[in-house]
Amino acid sequence: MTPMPSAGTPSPRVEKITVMQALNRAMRDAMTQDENVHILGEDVGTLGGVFRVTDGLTKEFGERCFDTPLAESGIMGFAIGMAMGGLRPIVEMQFDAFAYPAFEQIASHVAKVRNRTKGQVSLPMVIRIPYGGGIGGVEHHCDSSESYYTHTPGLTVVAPSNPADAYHLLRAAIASPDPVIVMEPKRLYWSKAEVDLSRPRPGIGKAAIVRDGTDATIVTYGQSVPVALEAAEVAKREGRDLQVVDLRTLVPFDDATVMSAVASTGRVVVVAEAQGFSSFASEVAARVGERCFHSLAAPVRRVTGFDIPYPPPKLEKHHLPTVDRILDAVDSLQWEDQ
Amino acid sequence: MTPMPSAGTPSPRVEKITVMQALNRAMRDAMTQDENVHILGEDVGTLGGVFRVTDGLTKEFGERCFDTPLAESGIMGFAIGMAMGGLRPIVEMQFDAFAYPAFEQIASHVAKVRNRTKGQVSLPMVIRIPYGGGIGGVEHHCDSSESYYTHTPGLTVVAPSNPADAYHLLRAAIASPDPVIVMEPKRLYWSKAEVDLSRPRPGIGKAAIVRDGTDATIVTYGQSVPVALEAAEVAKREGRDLQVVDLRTLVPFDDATVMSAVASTGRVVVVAEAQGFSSFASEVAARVGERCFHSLAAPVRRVTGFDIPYPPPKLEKHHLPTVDRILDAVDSLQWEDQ
Amino acid sequence: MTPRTPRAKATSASAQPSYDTESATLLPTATPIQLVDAEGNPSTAETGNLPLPDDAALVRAHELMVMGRRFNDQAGALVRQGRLAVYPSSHGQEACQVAAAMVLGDQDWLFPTYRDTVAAVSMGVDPVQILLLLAGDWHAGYDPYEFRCAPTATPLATQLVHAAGLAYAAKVKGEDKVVVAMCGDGATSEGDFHEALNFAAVFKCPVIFLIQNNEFAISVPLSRQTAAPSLAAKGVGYGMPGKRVDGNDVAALLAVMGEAADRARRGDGPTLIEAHTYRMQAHTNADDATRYRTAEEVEPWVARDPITRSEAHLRSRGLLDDAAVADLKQRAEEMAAEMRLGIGKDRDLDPAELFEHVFAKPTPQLLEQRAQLLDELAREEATK
Amino acid sequence: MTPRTPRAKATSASAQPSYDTESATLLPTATPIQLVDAEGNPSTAETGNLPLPDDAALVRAHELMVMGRRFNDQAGALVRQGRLAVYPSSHGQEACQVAAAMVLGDQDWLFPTYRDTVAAVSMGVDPVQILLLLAGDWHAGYDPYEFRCAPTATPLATQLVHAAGLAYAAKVKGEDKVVVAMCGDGATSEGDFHEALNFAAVFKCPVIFLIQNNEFAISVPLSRQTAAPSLAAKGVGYGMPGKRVDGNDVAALLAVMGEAADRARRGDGPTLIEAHTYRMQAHTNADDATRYRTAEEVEPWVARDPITRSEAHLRSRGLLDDAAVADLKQRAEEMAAEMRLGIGKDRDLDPAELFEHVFAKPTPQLLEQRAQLLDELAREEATK
Ligand SMILES: Cc1ncc(C[n+]2csc(CCOP(=O)(O)OP(=O)(O)O)c2C)c(N)n1
Ligand SMILES: Cc1ncc(C[n+]2csc(CCOP(=O)(O)OP(=O)(O)O)c2C)c(N)n1
Ligand SMILES: [Mg+2]
Ligand SMILES: [Mg+2]
Repeated sequence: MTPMPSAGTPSPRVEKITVMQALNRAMRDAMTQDENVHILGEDVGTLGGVFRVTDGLTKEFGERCFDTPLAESGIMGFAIGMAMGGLRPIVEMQFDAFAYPAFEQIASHVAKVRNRTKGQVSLPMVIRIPYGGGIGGVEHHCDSSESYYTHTPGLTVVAPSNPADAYHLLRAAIASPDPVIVMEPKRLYWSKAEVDLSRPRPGIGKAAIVRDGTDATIVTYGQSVPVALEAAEVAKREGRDLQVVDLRTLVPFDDATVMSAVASTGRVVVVAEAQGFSSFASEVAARVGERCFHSLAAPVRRVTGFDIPYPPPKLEKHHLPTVDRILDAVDSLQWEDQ
Repeated sequence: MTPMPSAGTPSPRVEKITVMQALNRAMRDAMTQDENVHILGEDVGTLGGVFRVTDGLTKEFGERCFDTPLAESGIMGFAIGMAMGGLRPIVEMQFDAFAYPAFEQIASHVAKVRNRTKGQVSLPMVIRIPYGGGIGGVEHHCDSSESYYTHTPGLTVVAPSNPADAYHLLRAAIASPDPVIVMEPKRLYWSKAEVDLSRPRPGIGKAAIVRDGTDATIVTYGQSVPVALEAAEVAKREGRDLQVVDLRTLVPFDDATVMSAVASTGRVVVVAEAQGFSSFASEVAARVGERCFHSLAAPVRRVTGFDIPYPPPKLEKHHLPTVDRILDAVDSLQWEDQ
Repeated sequence: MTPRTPRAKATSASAQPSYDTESATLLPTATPIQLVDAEGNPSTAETGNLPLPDDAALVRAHELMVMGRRFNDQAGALVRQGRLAVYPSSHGQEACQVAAAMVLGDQDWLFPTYRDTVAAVSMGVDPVQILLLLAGDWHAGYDPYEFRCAPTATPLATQLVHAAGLAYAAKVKGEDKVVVAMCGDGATSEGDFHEALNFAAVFKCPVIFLIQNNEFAISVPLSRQTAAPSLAAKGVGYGMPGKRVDGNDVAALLAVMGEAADRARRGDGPTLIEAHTYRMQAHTNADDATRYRTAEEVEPWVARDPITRSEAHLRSRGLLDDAAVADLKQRAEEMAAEMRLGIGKDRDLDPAELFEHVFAKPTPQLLEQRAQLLDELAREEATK
Repeated sequence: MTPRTPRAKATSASAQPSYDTESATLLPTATPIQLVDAEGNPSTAETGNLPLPDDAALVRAHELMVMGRRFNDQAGALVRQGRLAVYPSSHGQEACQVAAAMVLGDQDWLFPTYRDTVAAVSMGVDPVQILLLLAGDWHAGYDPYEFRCAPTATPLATQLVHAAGLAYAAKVKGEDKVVVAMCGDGATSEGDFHEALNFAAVFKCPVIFLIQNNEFAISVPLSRQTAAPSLAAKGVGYGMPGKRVDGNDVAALLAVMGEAADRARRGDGPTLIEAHTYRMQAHTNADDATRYRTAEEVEPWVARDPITRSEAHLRSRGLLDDAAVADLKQRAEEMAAEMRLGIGKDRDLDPAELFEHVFAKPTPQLLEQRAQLLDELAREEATK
């Protein structure tokens, strides 16, 4: 562990960067260290991606960061072949809903190749998917598609919520011998934090308690984390002390951290943007109910998107989990039984 | 309601048919009544489908039951256009995993067209998907893919477990103004029952209590229903009285029936073949936990497939929910607290 | 409806499609068909033996292009004013879009993409309604049945299959309907492009596939999209004729599209048309084209502008004069004013509508969720 | 590895692929290339100006075909005995499959489908191991790296893209590697076929796409699959040469495939080859071909059998005699005996392995689930 810089004298390594820059840096560092790391996708080259996450990488690494024909199934299948051939491809899907054409390649191959071949063929590849809403995007640009992937055995799924995690989880994803889906919090691409990227972080599979609290636990991930933290801030003023768990990784799920957090408060709200029905949030609620049944003082509540197609920009504010909606859920946790 | 035939003199309408025959009959009857009903898919024509579900329909209706080029996304998109053009297409996907190439058409169009157009364009189409395992099929032929669809807002999803429901749910699906996914219980295609198809059945959205019981409730659907019923039979001999709910429809979910069933027993096991993580079964467990919290005497248990790619034939018996595994789950429902 | 007989069983090895002929005849011409050159004069290039469309059609096309250009400009301005979130301009591609709409009759359908709003407007779609998507009000702002115009498609190439399916429905119902399905050069790489063309050809659907090859898919140039000698050359792989046409020559477009529409109406099946044009502006306002192309690259295409060309042509033939131009300009300004007014107007959006159209009848779950939202809004209102 | 320079920006309208030439040169011959006719004589049909492969190659190909036929027969028998769940026979297609393997060298890779087990066996894959999938033991029974043979693919056309990707990896790593990617006529309709060919052509990947056109996709005849003049004609749409070859003439296949392999090795990119053959048996044993074709339809193809033809040819040229035939038969019987033995043998399958390979390291959840299963099994064992 790097020693903590002493207060008042910020380490020169501490810098203020955005999630986008952190992701970019992760790829750049990985590409510098390992010439087998290649990036492919639509507009990832000269343009640097429609969100500029791959900005400058083609300039620095040439065809190792390359534009493909416009065909997501092709991109995914091509990356599978590249990985079989000894490279470590990073695939960028331009938007969540535009990964759907690649669904067969993901579900029937990416997720299964290691298992089909008894571990003889591994697929070290990364699939980056900008997910979620709140950016005023029109239809097909704001889906929260993580549940399709978390339901598919063989896929590791991470969802960073801040620059440091974005950097480290993407580095870990690139280093993984297995395919990893990185759900990138689109709305947070431009959000900044002070980070020291040289300091290690918990790896894939570790949740983080990002706020301590004793009254109830909010379990969330990705771009819902700041909303949950804000809700906790408001609740504090209203006299309730909320704990916030940032899952960081959806698969494999960190049961240990979540269950001990829940046990400590006995009340739980799960927050996610995706439509709630049959979702990853359902899984969290079901697991908590199954494993912490006797610690629970109230039913697990879910604050998720409604079970509707993602709304048009002018109405999306009604769909997304808000501070108020989270607080309503917290209010409903049967405090009268205390 | 048709009056019940008096005991001993079976009505001439009662007949013993298989699930497959029931599905075939539903399409035949619908095609006879409405010339806009067309069937398309791979090998559905002359061959009658690899499972023979469309047997004889091309002979009877000519090109209204027709073979397409081998391209699932094409089939799905073509059916969308057909529906927009005033037909009522029924799509057969040959096996569960072979519907994945059509995923974008399903998620971005089938599920969304009505909503996108404020109801101005409706898509009365049916997507038939033989799902599930237990038939000794090799990889990609045994997936339980329902959770991908139940998570997608805009899709109605039904899952019959017996010939009568197969007939009536498929008829209802064809009659629906909205797209309906019919998860056909592959393993039960050849299973027979005495039915009177002229007797109405509960429609889409209605669960059925297929066995009464007071000790615990098994919530299940599709090809897990017979396994659950068998488990209940065995439990009976062991002194426990299990209620079995056959959901019949996964979306829209019949909260009323399920929650009142659960309230009556206070103990629940959810059974499904699909891998359990982030699945439809998670939703059922989460909902029950949320809505029946104070009626529950024990945590909701799930008996599902493991979180692994569907196993090879010789090992599938270890993966699928069995009577023993259901009984183990029932045993774990904290009876000591009674 | 004529009853259809079951298809014949495959009878013998000779049931194979005939390999021996055709291939070459399905290939496009070596250069794009052009009837009017960039200066507005009769073309001396490849004409595909096609006659010039009649005067009325050319004048009408010109009018629609001028309106289309004004539509593009106004939509761009609305973006700059923050009234629209985004706009994919078809500036420079108006000839393709106008021709696509003009060859269609009262029964016929158009399947446009996000960039084909000018085609949709040329079909009669209300200019304000079509922008509601981009204004953020709702997804599709118009009734597709009213205008026989499918919602503008965003997921690339998916709409091509729908178009084939709708054409098939028309065919089996015995309706006289032709469908134009539009896509860009980039979209030709998608699997759905392939599947759509194949289905259309196998079932001889009355559909015309119009590729607007504007040389870019966002930042990606055509050379990264395909190594094919032309996009139109893809037709032969489906057994359908491929045509190359100058995408900035509305006369040629009308002629080539018209020929394809006749073919479709005769029951002879689909045609693939590649119109070679250029995306004069960035992909959308959100895009920064300077990152991947220079002003010098764009420059030569200014001189090939479809409207300048058409105006020169019509004037030289006495089909357009200053008065007509002024009148047209006036009408275009009126439309632009309506757009400003329509889009600028505050529209009441009902949050409850989020739950209204997911299914024909809202599910119990959606009713609960709607009640939750309405309750929240009521409480919010109360605390105001 | 040579460092690669960033790709040049698209420079001008002239950066378009050249539309004017090529198309015709990429088209296949009007009839399939044939070097040896059905009677085993030098062909008088289209030869594509290709010379006959050398004697050793022809003899080797014959041997592999005979072994392949025996493999097919034995696998069929194992199905009838209930030892295999299912077997998609390539009886009659042995020439294609053997040629696919034979043009590959020690570095090269094969991407086969479920029907291409004979190709895989010709690559050296153990005949028993390749059947483990169909015996129900595990999904892929052999190590793909050991034999440079990808797992046989079931989801149609998906493997073609993998093949292109692996070829690309070889190219950027500077490895001398050629890849053969196989599919059937039906699979050409899938979007992935299109995307694979396009990627391969754009990136000039050293890959050969071999379509075995056996006229059927389960029950669906080729005429329902495409309206194209030939499947090979699809090549032009990607800018790659398309070749038609008699799929029952192993000499022609070796020549055409060899030429494509040379082209790939030279760095000139992919080739599309359509081998016209016939599926002599049902799709699999589970299929009932009498539902969709008559014995009379199959009949003419018996006379075109690739092995009979090859034997006649080799005998007429003194390259094969009775002794060699008997020796070969003997070796084939030995292989068949090994297959019976290997597949007949009880193999211990470990249920715990279900959890072993989902990830490199089992997740906590999988460890829990494994523990549950092992506990169940232990309790079961205890109550026995
Ligand atoms: C399936 C899918 N993938 C990616 C996108 C994102 N995207 C929108 S437009 C575009 C480029 C399309 O290029 P082209 O087809 O040439 O049409 P143009 O924009 O030039 O009119 C891309 C990649 C999308 N809309 N759909
Ligand atoms: C994506 C997908 N869809 C459907 C199937 C089911 N299926 C297996 S083989 C087959 C026919 C394939 O025909 P063809 O490509 O001609 O190969 P052949 O079997 O004749 O060798 C079908 C439809 C599949 N395996 N994968
Ligand atoms: Mg373009
Ligand atoms: Mg075939």
